[in-house]
Amino acid sequence: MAADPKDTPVTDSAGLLEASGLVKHFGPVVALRSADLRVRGGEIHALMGANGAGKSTLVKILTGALTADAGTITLGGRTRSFHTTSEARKAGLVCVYQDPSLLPDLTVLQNLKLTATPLSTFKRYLVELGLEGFDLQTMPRELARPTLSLLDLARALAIEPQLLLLDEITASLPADLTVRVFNVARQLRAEGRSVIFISHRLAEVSALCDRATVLRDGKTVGVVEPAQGGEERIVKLMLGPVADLVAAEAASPTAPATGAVAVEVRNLKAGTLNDVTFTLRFGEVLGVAALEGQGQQELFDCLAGVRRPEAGQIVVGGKARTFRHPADAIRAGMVLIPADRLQALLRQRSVRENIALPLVSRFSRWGPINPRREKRQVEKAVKRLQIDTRVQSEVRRLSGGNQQKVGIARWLVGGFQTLLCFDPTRGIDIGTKRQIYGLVKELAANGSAVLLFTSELPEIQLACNRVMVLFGGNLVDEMPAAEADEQALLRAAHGLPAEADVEREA
Amino acid sequence: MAALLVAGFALVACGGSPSNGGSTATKYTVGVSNTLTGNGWREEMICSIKAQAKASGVVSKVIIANRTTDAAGQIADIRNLISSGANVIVINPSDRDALNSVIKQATDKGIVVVAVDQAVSEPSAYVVTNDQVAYGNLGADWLAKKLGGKGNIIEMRGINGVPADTDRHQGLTAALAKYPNIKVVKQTFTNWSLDPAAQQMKDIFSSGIKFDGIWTSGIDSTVVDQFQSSNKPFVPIVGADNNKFVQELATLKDKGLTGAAVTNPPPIGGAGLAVGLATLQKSHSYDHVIHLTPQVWDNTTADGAAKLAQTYDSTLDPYYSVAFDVKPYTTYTKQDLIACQGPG
Amino acid sequence: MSTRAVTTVRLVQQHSILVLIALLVALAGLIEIIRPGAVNANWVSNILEFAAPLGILAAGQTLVVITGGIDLSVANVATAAAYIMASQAPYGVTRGIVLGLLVGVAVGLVNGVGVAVFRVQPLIMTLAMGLVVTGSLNVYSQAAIRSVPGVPAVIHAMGSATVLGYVPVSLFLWAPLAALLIVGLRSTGFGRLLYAVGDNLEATRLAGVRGWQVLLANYAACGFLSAVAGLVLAGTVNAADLSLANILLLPSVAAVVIGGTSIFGGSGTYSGTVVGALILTVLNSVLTLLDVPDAVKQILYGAIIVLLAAAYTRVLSPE
Amino acid sequence: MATTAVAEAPRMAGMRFGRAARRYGWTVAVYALLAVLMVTTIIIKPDYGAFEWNTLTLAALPLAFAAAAQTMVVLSGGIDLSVGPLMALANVLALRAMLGHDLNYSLGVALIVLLEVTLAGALNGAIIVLTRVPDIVVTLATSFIWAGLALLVLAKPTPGIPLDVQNLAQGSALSPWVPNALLLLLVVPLVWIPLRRSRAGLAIYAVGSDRNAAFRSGVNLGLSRVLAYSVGGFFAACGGLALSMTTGVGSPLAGTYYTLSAVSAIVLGGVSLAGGRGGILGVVAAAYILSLIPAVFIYLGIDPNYGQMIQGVLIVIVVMIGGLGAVLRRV
Repeated sequence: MAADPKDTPVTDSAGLLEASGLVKHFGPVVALRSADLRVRGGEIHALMGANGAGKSTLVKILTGALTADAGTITLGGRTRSFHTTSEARKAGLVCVYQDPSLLPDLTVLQNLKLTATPLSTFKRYLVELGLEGFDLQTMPRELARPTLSLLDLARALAIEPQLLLLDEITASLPADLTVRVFNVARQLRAEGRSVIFISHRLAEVSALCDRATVLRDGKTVGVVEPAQGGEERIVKLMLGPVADLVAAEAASPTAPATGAVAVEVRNLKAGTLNDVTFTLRFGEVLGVAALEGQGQQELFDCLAGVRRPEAGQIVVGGKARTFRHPADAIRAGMVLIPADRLQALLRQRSVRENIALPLVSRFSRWGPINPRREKRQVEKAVKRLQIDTRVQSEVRRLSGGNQQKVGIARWLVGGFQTLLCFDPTRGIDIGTKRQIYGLVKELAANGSAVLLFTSELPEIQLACNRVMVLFGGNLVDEMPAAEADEQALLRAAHGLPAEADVEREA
Repeated sequence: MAALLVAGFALVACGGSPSNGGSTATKYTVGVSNTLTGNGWREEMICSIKAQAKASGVVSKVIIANRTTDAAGQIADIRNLISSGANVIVINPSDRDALNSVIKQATDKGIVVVAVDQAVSEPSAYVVTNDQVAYGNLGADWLAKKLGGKGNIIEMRGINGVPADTDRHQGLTAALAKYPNIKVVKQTFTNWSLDPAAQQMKDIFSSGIKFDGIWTSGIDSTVVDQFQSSNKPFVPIVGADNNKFVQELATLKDKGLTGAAVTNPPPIGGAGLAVGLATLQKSHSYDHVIHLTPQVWDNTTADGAAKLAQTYDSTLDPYYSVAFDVKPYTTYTKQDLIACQGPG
Repeated sequence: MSTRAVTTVRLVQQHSILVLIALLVALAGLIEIIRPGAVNANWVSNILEFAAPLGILAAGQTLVVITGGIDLSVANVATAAAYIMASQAPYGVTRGIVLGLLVGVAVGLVNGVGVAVFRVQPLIMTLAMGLVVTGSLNVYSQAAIRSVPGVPAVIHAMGSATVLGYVPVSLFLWAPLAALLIVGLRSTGFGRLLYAVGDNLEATRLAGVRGWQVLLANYAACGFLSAVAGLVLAGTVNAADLSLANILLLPSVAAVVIGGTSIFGGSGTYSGTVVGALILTVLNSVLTLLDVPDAVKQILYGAIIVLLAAAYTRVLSPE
Repeated sequence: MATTAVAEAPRMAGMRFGRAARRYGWTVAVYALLAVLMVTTIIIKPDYGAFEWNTLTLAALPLAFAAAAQTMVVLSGGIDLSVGPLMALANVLALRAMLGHDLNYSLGVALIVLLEVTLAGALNGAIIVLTRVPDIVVTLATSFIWAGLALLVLAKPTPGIPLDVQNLAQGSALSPWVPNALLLLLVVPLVWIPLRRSRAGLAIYAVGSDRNAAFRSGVNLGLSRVLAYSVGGFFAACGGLALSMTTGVGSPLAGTYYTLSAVSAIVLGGVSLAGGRGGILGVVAAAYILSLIPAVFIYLGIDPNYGQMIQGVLIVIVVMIGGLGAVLRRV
């Protein structure tokens, strides 16, 4: 069973964890060339890097999920090499991932038993994370994702780890829950324990972390203190030579558009979504801001034909539509880019087949494919989105950003009028993120309509002309992007009366 | 404990055989248990039981338990037939010994149990079988004689581990012991399926194995077909009394096919029922064990050729046996068998 | 790992069929060692003849496995189609063939409805349909005992005749069918959708595909191909009995998997299945010619399949 | 997805019943179906008594064990096509060693046979884990291996299981209504319940449920899968011994028919073929249902060929009812 972490030798605050010269190959692919990471006792240390820089591999090696080909790891002064995750746990090193690792078909209690997690400490951390009174007989299958993340975190904390790794855990957490995670991390730091924090959100890193190690192409390229205006440096280090290019594209809020009406939503009701009415015009990017679970999922699902509304109308092209299947929505020109890219992609199939999928979706198109025409169309989309197709064979071998681009490229080929982007940049690095927002704006500029939900409030201004805020299933506010700074959005998203209104009128 | 057991049996005795006495005294219920489906021979056997039941005029109902299962499943089926009030149970046993205790239970209640096709070792049962050891023995003996006591033969068996296969192999081995110069150069298992038999035959052709005769455990006309489609000269072939093989023996003689059909009549089922009903009515007293010795129909003798030509039936399935009755036991007509209808 | 080794591994991975063909050649070599001279033109012709029904049966199975399913009723369907064809042939050969094929399509459609519309696990749906088909066939056979099931000459010729001495006629059916399937899977919309549905049903839904249509059509196609296989098999052995193709059920699955189609769906090729069917047929040939007790043969058969699959899995996924 | 973590906690209490219904509903339904079938049987056959009940328990015993074996493997996300041949192996090993010996010696033999076949099951699992070949292929291949071994052990069906051993399964020592076969079936819960509660048992569910999450939870994936196959081997051995006891013979082909029936039984019993979901109790009831149906057909005097059709249709209907929910939810 898990050893009491206090057994591990007391560390001098200079170096709790020292990993140096880590190398990892996967067959012909090099995931880590030479990664170094030094974490002091009592610090929150960020691990930064673009997608594919080697962060996940490094985390897996540290937690014993993978073994390095070369390099050394010392924890508390002792050289260690973990072969299983439970060995790492016993040494006080534990990781919480973006996708919660609770088993869906075991009750929470059984999950705890499986990992030999002490119940009393677990319950204590549940309280700290705001889940007091939680029923341990629940099955994770029945729970919402943010809850799962918190449970997973509490389970990790329950063994009182010396070093806690948080691998993009905030990517799928709403802002209010993120705050709780931060508080717990700071508390650990106060107790002299350490946290490795991985996130694509620079704001979070600078708010929380003492130092940041930046990886690029499997190598450690620098250690930065983000608090002292280090954000720019981190971005530069992460992106390398590309950084300047991205900086040049720096976005500015766009003025509201006045195109024809693309979609009119009238009194839409579905699940949490409660009586929402709005209009989306061609040529504009309409942002949706909301905390987790305020009805935005239902809104997008209804518009994309994934679920049926309980009441209300969706009017497209002047006609009220009933979508029984996504195919109906697609025929009306409405297409969805979901947050989880793997939900939309065929992982084992090639980039080309993935992008060309809408071309064969209808029964009437089941016949022979014109390979030349298909190739031309796919290549055009690939070029436009700058998809890295070095690994042509299977989509699962692409980085997250490139995968999301494939998901979008599909509709450039398939054709659409209204793009429904549901948190399309979740867990994607800054470079790709900006590219995607750039593309969204470009599509709107060329006459499409875009409805965009993002869980990263600061980025709404990057892409949108106009923002509407959902709270408790209702549309509570609507503002031009220029006014939608983070504070204003947060206040509205929490359902607070908007002082901003007063200022705006003034 | 003993008291409990006795009580249990008493209960069972009361509950088990409701229709034995009283109004149905003159009409009997017949139970049939068979454990291989999708097999022409077995289907024909069941039809013969139905036909005999109808022809006998004393049977009111035939209940058939027929599914592909093993001894354990057959035990359950027989027990259920006991529960259904059968007066005679005809079984094609899946095992010689495994059914003994359930058979004993049945005969203790006065039910007449007849094992057909294959034997059971329970002495209270009647056994009416085609003698499978003799089947192997007679066919192999004919083949060895035909080859003049010298030469290589191929033995194409059925399913490894099945009693009938083991018995036939035993008979064959015993017969060949008398012919030291006959050698089995290849032994295959056809699983009594057509496709493996066909491929095995063609593989043997192309491998250049020298052979002078073939003994088959019933997949016979498929072997003849392979000679024809490969344009190979015929060697003597031993098979069963399957309709198509009988036809081939009768008609391909001038193309050089010599062979013998060893009889293995499916109407053994009907014969078994006849024995069972006679025993029940006490109209005739039979021995508990009746072995039908197979006949060998040889297309090189006048008698054999005549028999072959006479029994071939163009209206019958190629892999059905040509034997439609087992005299003197069965009393139905060929039309009854083909109609495959029980009483009622 | 050196660059050259890497390139070789890549090459082999991208052309996994080469590995399979090498295995096939190795098995043929084994036969030649067991019995020198056994591997000749005649032998090759025999292998093709007996691989054809299995290959066609496994074609339907391949389509289903690509969509992440499995069809345990293929053998029952093949048997039923062959038996119905043979018993109806006296009333007209065409009628027999058409009815046989119709049975295949009908059973396939029912499987498809269960799997695609009612979301029943394919394994249990097809297992149960297998029972239904066999039971119905037995009932039919008793009703049809008065008509003689006879394999018409044209079917017999298709299943077992040869042209130019060595080329089996069934190859003229199987080869175009194989070409159609290989090309069709790669470059028709339907083929693409089979992979897509097998890879990620939810994703295909979001892309506007009505998955049930694809699955329904696919199971019907599988039923049709199974029926064709049954007819060819009846021709090969020149008879149709009530358990004709049952012995090919497990090989039909084995051929697909040995051929490199993932049992979890989303990837695979029919060319692999073709070689898989050939390998299994050659393996039968090896066992016929090997002079060891039958029990040992069964053990060898199992061991060789595991070794083949293991070698193949090792070479193709070095991670 | 619609609720936040905060909103979730207070609503929990009222959801318990619905949750229990969702989680155990299928098992309850299977037992209800069994009850309905039993009542129907008694209506059809008013003199249904201890003899018939004994018939049912005897017939269900080997199938229940085979289904338990399959359940273990399927829960871990695999499938075992060699359950039948493993039963045959246990069956012939038992005969070879028990022939001509007394009860105590035979019980010792039984333990050794259980161990041997458990190891054979473990070997199935080990091959799958080490070669990374899909379960269905490995067990398809090993089914030939075990069948061949069984034939090597015993070339043909042979009687000779000591009578005392046979009596362990046949007859009813306690009461006519408590057949010995029913008592033997207790092996299933005796193994299952402690296993289900242990970490090893949870790990078997874990690998079947989500391999990635199981790995991150520190579960040894390979070992857990091997364990599942081993316990599967153990239950298969129990099934083989049950056949020895009910038939008194050893047969190299014993058990052959149970592989696929076991798959029907587990699906009917509510075990998801995708792994990780379901339990063994429903499966036992399903084994009884599948053994009762042929009996009912015999009582009714139905043509057995129709019986086979009806059984297939019944299975289709039952599994379709499971899918009907999905259909309705989508519309």
